[in-house]
Amino acid sequence: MADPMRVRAAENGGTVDVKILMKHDMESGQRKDASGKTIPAWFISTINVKANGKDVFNGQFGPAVSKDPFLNFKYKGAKGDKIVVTWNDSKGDKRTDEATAS
Amino acid sequence: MKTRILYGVIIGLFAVLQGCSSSAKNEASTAAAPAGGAPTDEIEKYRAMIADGNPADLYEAAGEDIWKKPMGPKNVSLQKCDLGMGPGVVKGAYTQLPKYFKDTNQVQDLESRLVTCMTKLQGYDANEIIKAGFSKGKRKDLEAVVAYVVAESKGMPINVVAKHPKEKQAYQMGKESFFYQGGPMDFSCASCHASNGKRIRLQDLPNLTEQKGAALGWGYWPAYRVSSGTFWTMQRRLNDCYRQQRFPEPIYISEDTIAVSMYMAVNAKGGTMNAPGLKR
Amino acid sequence: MNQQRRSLMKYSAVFGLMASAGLISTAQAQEWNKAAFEGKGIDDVFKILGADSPDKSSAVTLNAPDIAENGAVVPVGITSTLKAEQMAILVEKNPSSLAAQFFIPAGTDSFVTTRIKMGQTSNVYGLVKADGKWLMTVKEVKVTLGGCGG
Amino acid sequence: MKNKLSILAFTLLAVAGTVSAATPFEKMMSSSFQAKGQAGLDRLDQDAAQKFCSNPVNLDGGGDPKTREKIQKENMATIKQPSDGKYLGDWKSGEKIAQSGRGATWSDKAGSVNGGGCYNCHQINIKEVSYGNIGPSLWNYGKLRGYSKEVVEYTWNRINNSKAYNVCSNMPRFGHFKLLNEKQMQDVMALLLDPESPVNK
Repeated sequence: MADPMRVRAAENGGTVDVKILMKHDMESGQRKDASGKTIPAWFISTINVKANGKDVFNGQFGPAVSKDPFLNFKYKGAKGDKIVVTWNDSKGDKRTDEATAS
Repeated sequence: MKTRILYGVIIGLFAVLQGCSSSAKNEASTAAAPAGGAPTDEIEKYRAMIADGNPADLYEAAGEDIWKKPMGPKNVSLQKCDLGMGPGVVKGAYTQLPKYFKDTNQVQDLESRLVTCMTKLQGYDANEIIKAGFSKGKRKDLEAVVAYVVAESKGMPINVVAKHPKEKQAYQMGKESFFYQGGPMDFSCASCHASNGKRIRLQDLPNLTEQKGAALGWGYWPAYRVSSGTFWTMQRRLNDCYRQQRFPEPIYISEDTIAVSMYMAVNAKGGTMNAPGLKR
Repeated sequence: MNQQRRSLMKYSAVFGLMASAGLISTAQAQEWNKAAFEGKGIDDVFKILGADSPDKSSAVTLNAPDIAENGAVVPVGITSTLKAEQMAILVEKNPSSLAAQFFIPAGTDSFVTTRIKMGQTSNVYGLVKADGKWLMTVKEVKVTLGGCGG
Repeated sequence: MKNKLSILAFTLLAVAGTVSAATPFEKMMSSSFQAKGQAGLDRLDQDAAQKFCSNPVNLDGGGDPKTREKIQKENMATIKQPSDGKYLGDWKSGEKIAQSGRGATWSDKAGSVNGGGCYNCHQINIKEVSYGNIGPSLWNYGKLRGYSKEVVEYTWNRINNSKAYNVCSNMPRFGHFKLLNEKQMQDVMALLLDPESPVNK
């Protein structure tokens, strides 16, 4: 199973600043292993963020997003908002984590 | 296929409407960075940009779970592990390591101490951890615990002292090792880390023989290493230094690696522990 | 009279579309845009995104370093003074140009930051779709060789 | 005869004595490393220069001047001039060698081609912004120093064995330890001393 994310969400002046770190190798498909064989691409492809059940952000990644991806965005919200982050990767693995806006 | 095209058309329409109805909002936009600064200044800017959101966070979280979870042949957690401030005390413990431990009659760094705890408390085989290789087997768990323990000293002053005779000896031998030249390139640690204002390519080389430089070195490791996308403990940092020095491989938690750590940490006393850092 | 009727019809038709569009845009946002991510070269990706040749605009800001110490992690942010519906980051010299695409609902700021990989020094494009139109800004990011192993 | 034997016995004892009396430092060094890949434990054995320069007081021109002189002379004697008499090769290849810092680590394949790693420590072509400063800038190397026989030979020697001039120079002995082969050194020479090299523009 995939490792948990770190989700931080801080409200300031009606805007919630969301910072997400995901644990994922984001294998580019460009690298070769010791024996010279190409390591197949394997990466988070979609990410969805909901606040209190409503979409506040949708993202799509290609294999060129860095290992252990970082994402920062802001939405109009309030302290106490329940934020749910879900990612899906190119092999069908997925992970959901939650945080509360502080 | 047909539905896809239809979606496209509909979305296009929606987008137009959406754009019309929503008022353009003035989000503070960041000015484009002025071009043409000195490369080293630009690198500083780059580092500042990635400072927030250090993936070492992910290791810290995992490490805290591992610390608290009963594991190993004896199925106990590490919560009774004595890192030098008494069993289970994590806060600030890293600021005082390496140090002499009476129960093992040795100077130990954080990693060798964790091996002791994993062996004595949890019943793991020390040799297995030592031979595992970085990011592998039980060593991987240990590395995450390092991230957790180190983060619990973040922002605190480095306070490593050589008081016990074994600590003094470790410091002296660490210093001697630091200046020990060998290998086909005649390198020692001192080749790169014994004067001020030096760099390799664009990477600044802290002068580890002085307090200021030692604090910059010791105070920012362990770190998440961008180039390998992995959290590197101090043992791994030293391992790769020796690799680049063209030396044979230092054995994990060997006496030399702990002595060199002692030398750096004592020199860094009074500096701030900023680790886990984020490095190239 | 005729005029009125026509506009009313238009209104209701559009209204209906809008309602369903809300759902559909979510579907689009959550279904990985394979064609775009596999597009080779900037122009190819522009076309797939429906951007053709987007205009350069001062309303779009790309926040990226002049020099990246390591190509494995290049911080890239896009902001816009316009209300963005979508944003995209493209790297001209990467094997696949599109690095990431974002869908920004109403109520979410025209602001995103992430980190990308770059194989070499290249132009990086920040694209913003606002009012149904793609706009862009471009900046060269130098990827340096670093460390002893160079 | 008896006398000779006792001397021999004494010598043997003395040798045995030094072996068993390894200092704590020596014990630490011998117990802390393991051979890996091409990096064997013999890499910890020091020659005269390495031993001398492991003492911090001898760095930066300190220490006994006679020992310094002696070691420098020994190193000078190891330098071979190019077998084909040519000092300058291809500067384009030299630039590549200067860029690459690979080679001789335990993770490099034994026998693979090494780089010179010159940019790690030197500015060379100013177009490369990522350069180190442990060594001096080599930009306009030939243009500033001229292309005389003396300059050419000095440069060749310095690349081959920098310790011939400064026993505790930080620069690796590329010829002495066969880090670069003769052709590679000729190419690096051209980067610095070919008037057509961008370094001299």
